[in-house]
Amino acid sequence: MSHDHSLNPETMPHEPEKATLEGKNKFIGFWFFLGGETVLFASLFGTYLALRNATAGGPSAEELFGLDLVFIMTILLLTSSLTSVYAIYHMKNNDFGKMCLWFIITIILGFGFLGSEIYEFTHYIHNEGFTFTSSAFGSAFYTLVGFHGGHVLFGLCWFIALLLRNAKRGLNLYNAPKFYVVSLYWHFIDVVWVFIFTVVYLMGKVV
Amino acid sequence: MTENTSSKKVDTFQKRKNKEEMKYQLITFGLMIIFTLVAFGLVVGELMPKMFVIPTILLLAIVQVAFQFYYFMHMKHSGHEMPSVMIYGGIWAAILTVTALSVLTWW
Amino acid sequence: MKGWMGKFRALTLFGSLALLLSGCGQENLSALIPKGYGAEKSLDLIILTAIIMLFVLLIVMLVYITVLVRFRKKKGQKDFIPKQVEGNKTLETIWTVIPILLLIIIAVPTVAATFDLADESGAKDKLNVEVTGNQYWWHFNYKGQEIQTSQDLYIPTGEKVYLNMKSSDVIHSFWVPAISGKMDVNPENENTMFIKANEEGVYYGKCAELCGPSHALMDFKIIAVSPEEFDQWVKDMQNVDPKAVAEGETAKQGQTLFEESNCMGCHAIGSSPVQVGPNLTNFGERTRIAGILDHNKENLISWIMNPDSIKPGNKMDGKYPELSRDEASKIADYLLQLKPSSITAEDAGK
Amino acid sequence: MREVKVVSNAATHKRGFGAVLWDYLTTVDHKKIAHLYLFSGGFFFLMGGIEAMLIRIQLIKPNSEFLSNGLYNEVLTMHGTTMIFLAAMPLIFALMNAAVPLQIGARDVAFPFINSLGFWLFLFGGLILNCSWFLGGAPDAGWTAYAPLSTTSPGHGVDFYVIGLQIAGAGTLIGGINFLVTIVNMRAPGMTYMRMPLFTWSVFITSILILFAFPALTVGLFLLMFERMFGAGFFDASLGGNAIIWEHLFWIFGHPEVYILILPLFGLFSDLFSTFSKKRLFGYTAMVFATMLIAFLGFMVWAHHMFTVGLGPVANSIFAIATMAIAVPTGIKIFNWLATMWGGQITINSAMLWALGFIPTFTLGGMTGVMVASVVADYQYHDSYFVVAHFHYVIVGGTIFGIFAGLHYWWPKMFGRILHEGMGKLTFWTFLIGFHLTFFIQHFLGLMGMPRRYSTYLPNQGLDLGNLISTIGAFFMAFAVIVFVINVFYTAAKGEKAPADPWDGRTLEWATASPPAHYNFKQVPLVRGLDPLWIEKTEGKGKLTPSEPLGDIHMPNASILPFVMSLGLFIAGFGFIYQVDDKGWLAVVFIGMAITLGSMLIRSLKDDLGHHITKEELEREAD
Ligand code: HEA
Ligand code: HEA
Ligand SMILES: [Cu+2]
Repeated sequence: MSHDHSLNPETMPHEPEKATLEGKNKFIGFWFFLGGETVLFASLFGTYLALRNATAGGPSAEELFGLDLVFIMTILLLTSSLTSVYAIYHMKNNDFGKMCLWFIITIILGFGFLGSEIYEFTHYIHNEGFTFTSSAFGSAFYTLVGFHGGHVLFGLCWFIALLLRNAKRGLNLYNAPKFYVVSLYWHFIDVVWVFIFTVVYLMGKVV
Repeated sequence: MTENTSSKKVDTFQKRKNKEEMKYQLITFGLMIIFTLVAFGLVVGELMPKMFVIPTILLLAIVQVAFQFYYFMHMKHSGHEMPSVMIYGGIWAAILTVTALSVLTWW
Repeated sequence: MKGWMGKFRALTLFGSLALLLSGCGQENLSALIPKGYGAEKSLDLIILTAIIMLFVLLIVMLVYITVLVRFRKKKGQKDFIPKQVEGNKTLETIWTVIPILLLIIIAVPTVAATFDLADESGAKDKLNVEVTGNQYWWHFNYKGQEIQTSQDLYIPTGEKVYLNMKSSDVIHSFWVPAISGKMDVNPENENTMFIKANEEGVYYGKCAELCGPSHALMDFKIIAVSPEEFDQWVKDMQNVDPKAVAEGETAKQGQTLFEESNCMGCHAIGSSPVQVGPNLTNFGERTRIAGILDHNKENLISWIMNPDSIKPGNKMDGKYPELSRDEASKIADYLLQLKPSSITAEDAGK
Repeated sequence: MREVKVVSNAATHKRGFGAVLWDYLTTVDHKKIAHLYLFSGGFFFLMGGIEAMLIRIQLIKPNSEFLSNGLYNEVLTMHGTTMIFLAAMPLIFALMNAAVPLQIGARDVAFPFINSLGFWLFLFGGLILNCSWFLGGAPDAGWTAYAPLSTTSPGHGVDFYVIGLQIAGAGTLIGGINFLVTIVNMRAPGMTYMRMPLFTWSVFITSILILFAFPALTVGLFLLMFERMFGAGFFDASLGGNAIIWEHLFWIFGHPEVYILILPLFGLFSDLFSTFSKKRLFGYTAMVFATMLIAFLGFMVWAHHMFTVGLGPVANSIFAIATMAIAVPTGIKIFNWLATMWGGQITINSAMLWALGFIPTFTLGGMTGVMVASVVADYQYHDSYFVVAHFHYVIVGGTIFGIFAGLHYWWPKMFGRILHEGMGKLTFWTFLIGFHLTFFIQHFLGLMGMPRRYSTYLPNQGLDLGNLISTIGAFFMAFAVIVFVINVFYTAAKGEKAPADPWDGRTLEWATASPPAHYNFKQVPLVRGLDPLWIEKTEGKGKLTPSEPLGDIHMPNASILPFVMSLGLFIAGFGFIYQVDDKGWLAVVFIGMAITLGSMLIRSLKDDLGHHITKEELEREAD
C-alpha cells in the first residue's frame, strides 16, 4: 500500500490544498486558529489603546514615531502579501519552481520588514531612551508590536523550513495544504500590520 | 500547455480561471497601496481635522483588511462558510474587547 | 420513592431550622438589617428578586415532582415505547415569554436603583471624605476640614456623605453591609459613592477584595452620630494640639519614646497629611486595636511589640527598633491618652 | 504491517507495565486520551477537594489557627484554580474525547497528534502549578489573580500560576480547535448538523467559546508575566498603568469559561434525559439555538463580575440586562428537559440520579445568578459568601453533577464495565445532601456580612453556626467522593462486564463494542436521522447500515513527540520562573525551548502518513 500514488496524482486537482481529508482538516483548523488569533491581537490592541497616553513623564507617541520607516515597512509587508498570493497562484497551476521563487521573494521582503523593525526598536531604546519598562505606554507598545514581529519571525522560519524540506520532492497533495496554510498565516500577519500602522503609528501622530 | 514545465497537468479551464483571479488580486493590491498612501497622506499632510482623520484612516484600514480576507485569502470562494463564521465570531469578540479596554478603563 | 423524599424533607427541615437559629445575623453587620440608604435599596431588590425566583423555582419543582411521580418506571411495570414528541410551539413560546416578562420586572427597578445610587450631583454641598485603602488599614481625610483619621469613620446621621476612594497599593473594597453595598478602591481611578446612615450606631466595615495575607483582618467602623454631635466632634478634632504633652509619668516617657523611635515618620497626630501608617489623632477613642482586637492596653502592647503576629504582612513590622515590653507599655499609655473628643463610639452605640 | 498487528491485538494480550506506559505516553487514540484526561483530571479533583476540605476545616470556628492567613490564601487560590482548570476542564475533555468521535460516527478526531499534545500540555501545566507547593509557596492572589496584588505578591507563587496556566491554556485551546474541526469535517455520511446528538452540538459550541475566550487569558497571562518577570508596567499605577485592564481581560475570558464548564454537560443531560425516558429530546431545534444563544450572550456579560469596580451606571445597567437575558435560553432548556421526561418511561439509575439532582440544584444556582445580576443587590452580594454559594450551585450542581452523570453513563463505553449501582447511589445521596448542607447556608452567611476569601472571622458576629453547618456538609461530600473512588477500583476488579448497549441507547456510540475497537467503526455507518441507533432499532434492522464497503482503514501513528514538546515547555517554564533570581536560569529556558521547538521541527519535517489496517485483518477480527 503506497501513499505516493494517491498523493501524487496524474492531474493536480483544482484546489490541491483541500483534496485530501488531512488537507481539509488543516485548512479549516487553521482558519479557526486565525479566528482565535483575532481575539489575541484584539486583546493586545485594547491594552495598547488603554495605555497609549500613559507615558508616565516619558516620551509620547507623537514625539517618538517617524513615519518614513513605517511607510517603507508597510509597503514591504503589503508587497510580500502579494508575492505570496503569486506563489499560491503557481501552486494551483502546479508549477513548483515558480511557487518556490515567489515564496523566496516573500521571505526576502519579510526579512526586510523584520530588519527595519529591529532597527526601529534599537533606535528608540538607544537614542530616545524609550524602553519596555519606561512607562505603561512603553510596555504596551513593545508588547503589541513585538508580538506582531514575533509572528513575522515565526512565519519566516516556517516558510524556510517548508521550502527546504520540499525542495527536492516538488508539490504533492501532502505538502500543498502546508504551503497554503502558511500563506494564509502570512496574509493574517499583514492584516494585523494594517491595524498596527493605523492605530499605533498614524493615530499616534494625530494629536 | 507549453508553459507548464511540470510533468503533471492542470486543465486549461482551471488555468484560465486562476489567471482571472490573479487579475483581481492585482487590482486589489493596487487599491491597498492607494489606501495606504491616502492614510499616510492624511496624517502627514494634516489635511483634515483630527475628528475626521481617525475615523477615516480606521475605515481605510478596515476596507484594506476586507480585501486581504476576501481576495488574498480567498474568503469569497465557496467552501469558506465555516471559516467566515469563525472569523466573524473572532471579529465580534475582538470588537467587544477593544471597546471595553478603550472605554471602560479610565474614569 | 419514599426514601429520597424523606431525605429531601429532612434536608429542608434542617436548613430552615439552622436559619431560624441564626436569624438575620448580627445587627450593624448584616445586610438583612439595613440601617442606611444604600443597604435599604439593595435589600428591596434582594427581596423583589428572591420572591420572583422562588415563584419560578416553585413552578419548576411542581413540574419536576409531577414528572417523577407520574412517569417514573414503576416496579414490575412493563416496558413500553412512549410517544416520540418532537416539540410543541405553544408550550415553548410560553416558557420563553414568561421569563422575559419576569426579567423585565426585575430589570426596571435594577436600572433605576443603579442610577439612583450613582447620583453624584449633590456632592459639592455635602461632606466629602477622601478614603484611602492601604494594606490592611483605612485612612479618612475630611476634605476642607483639616481632619484626618484612620480606621474609624465618623459621619453625621441622616445626611449623604460622599466618599472619594483610592488605594495606595493593591485593590481593596469598602463594604459596610448595614449601611451600603460595596465599592472597590482602585489604585489608578478615584471612585465616588455616597453613604447615608439612618440611625446612630457603630457599623462594622470589611474589606471585600482580596488584598494579601491579612485581608480578613482589615476591618474598620463607621460611627454614625447625630449632626450636632458630629459638629462637636469636628470642632474637637480641629482643636487638637499635636504637640500636647501627655499626662502621667509613664505616658510622658512613652511620648518621648514614640518620638525617638521615629514613629512620626509614618504616623501623624493632628491634621498632618503624613499617612504611611494610620493617623493616630483620636487613637484613644478607637473601637478596636488594629481593627480587630478589643480596645485595651494589653492588646496594644502586643501589637506594638510584634505587629506581624497579629496582622501578617503589614508594613509596620520592622520599621522601628525593637521595643521591650516596658517601653511598649509606656507608648501604649501615651497613645491611649489621645482622646481629643467628647463624642466617642460609645455615644453612638446608645 | 507487523506493528499494526501488535496494536490491534493489544487489548487481548496481557502486556508488561512498560509497554502499557509507553502506549499511553505515545497514544493518539482519542479513547486512550480520554482515559488520560480522566485520571489526571480525577487526580486534580482530589487535590482540589482536599484543598476545599482544608478551607472548610479552617472556617469551622472563628479565629481558627489551623492554617495561617498566608497559607489560607494559597490553599484558596489553588482550590479555585485547580478545580476550574485542572479538574473540571480536563474531566469535560475526558467526556468529549470518549464520546464525540463515536457519536458522529468517526474513526478518530481530526488531529490525533494535536489531541495528544493538548493533553500533555494540560498535564505539564498542572504539574508546574502544583510544584509551587514544594518550591516556596503556591500562588496566593485568588484564582482571579487581580493585579496589583498578583504583580506584587512576593515569592514565586504567582509565577507558577502564570506559567502553569499559560501552558495548560495552550493545551485547551488546541484541544478546542481539534474538536471544532472534528465535528465540522469528520461526521459520518448522513449525519447533518441538525442530526447531531446534543452532546456533540454543545461540544461544538463550547469549542467555539474556547477558541474566542482563551486568547484573552493568554494575553492577560503574558502581560502578568512581563510585569512580574521583566518589569513592564501595564498594571502599575506609578508607571501610568491600569489594573482594570487585567480585570477586563480575565473576565472576558472568565465568563465564557463558566459556560465552557456548563454547556457540554447541558448537552450530556439532554442525551441522558432522552435515553432514560425513552423519548426523543423535546424541542431539539430550540435546544440547539438556546445553546448558541447562551454562548453568544456569554461574551457580552463579563462586566457583571465588575459591578463594584466603578464602571459607572450606564455600563453596569447594560451588562446587568445582558446577563439577565441568559436566563431565558437556560430556562428553555430546563423546561425542555422536563418536557422530555413528561410522558416517558423514566428509568432511574445512578447516571440518571445525577441528572435528576441537577435540575433543582442548578435551577437554584441560576436563580441566585439572576439575583447577583441585579446590580444594586450585587453591591451587597459581591465578594461575599452569597457569590460563593451561587457559583458552587452552578458549578458543582451543574458541572460536577454532570461529570458524575457522564461517567456513570459512559463508563461502560470507556472501560467495558458498569459502575456498581449500589455504591453509585450511595455516592449520589451523600453528595447531594452534603452539597446542600455546605452551600445553601452560605447564601445567608454572605448576606449576614461574611466576605469571601476570608481566612478567618471574628466570634460573636453571628457567623459561627452557619460556618459550622457548612463544614459538616463538606465532610459528607468527602465521604461521597471516597465511595466513588472505591467504586472505581471495585469496578475495575470485579465490575459487571458491559454489553455494547447497556442503556438501550439512541446515539451512535452505543452501536460500537464496549470498549470500542481502536478504529471505532469497522465500516462507517450511514445516518438516517436524529437518534440513529434508535431509528434502526425501532424502524430498521436493529443494526446500523454501513455507508461504505469493508475496506482498509487508515489510522494515525502513535508518537512520543507531544510528550516531549510539553516536557520542553515544562522545563522552560522553570527557567522563566527562576531567571528573575539568577540569569543563569536563562540557560534552562533555552534548553527547554530547544527541546520544544526541535520536536516541532521534527514533526513538521518528518512525514507522518499513518498506517493502514487491512481488510483481511478486519475480517479476521470478530465483531
Ligand atoms: C458553571 C458555571 C456558572 C454558570 C452556569 C453561571 C451562570 C450564571 N451566573 Fe455565575 N458565576 C460563576 C459560575 C457560573 N455562573 C462563577 C465561578 C462565578 C464567580 C467567579 C469568581 O468571582 O470567583 C460567578 C459569578 C457570577 C456573577 C458575579 C457575582 C459577583 O462576583 O458579584 C454574576 C452576576 O451577574 C453571575 C450571574 C450568573 C447568571 C445570571 C447565570 C445564568 O447563566 C443562570 C441562568 C439559569 C437560570 C436563571 C435558571 C433556569 C432558568 C429558568 C428556570 C427560567 C426562568 C428563570 C427566570 C425568569 C429568572 N455569576
Ligand atoms: C469546579 C469548580 C469547583 C468545585 C468542584 C468546588 C468544590 C468545592 N468547593 Fe470551591 N471554589 C471554586 C471552585 C470549585 N469548588 C472556586 C473557583 C472558588 C473561588 C476561589 C477564589 O476565590 O479564588 C472556590 C472557593 C471555595 C470556597 C470559598 C473560600 C473563600 O472564599 O475563602 C469554599 C468555602 O467553603 C469552597 C468550598 C468547596 C467545597 C467544600 C467543595 C466540595 O464540593 C469539594 C468536594 C470534593 C471533595 C471533598 C474531595 C474529597 C477528596 C478526598 C477526601 C480525598 C480522598 C483521597 C483519596 C481517596 C486519595 N470553595
Ligand atoms: Cu459571569
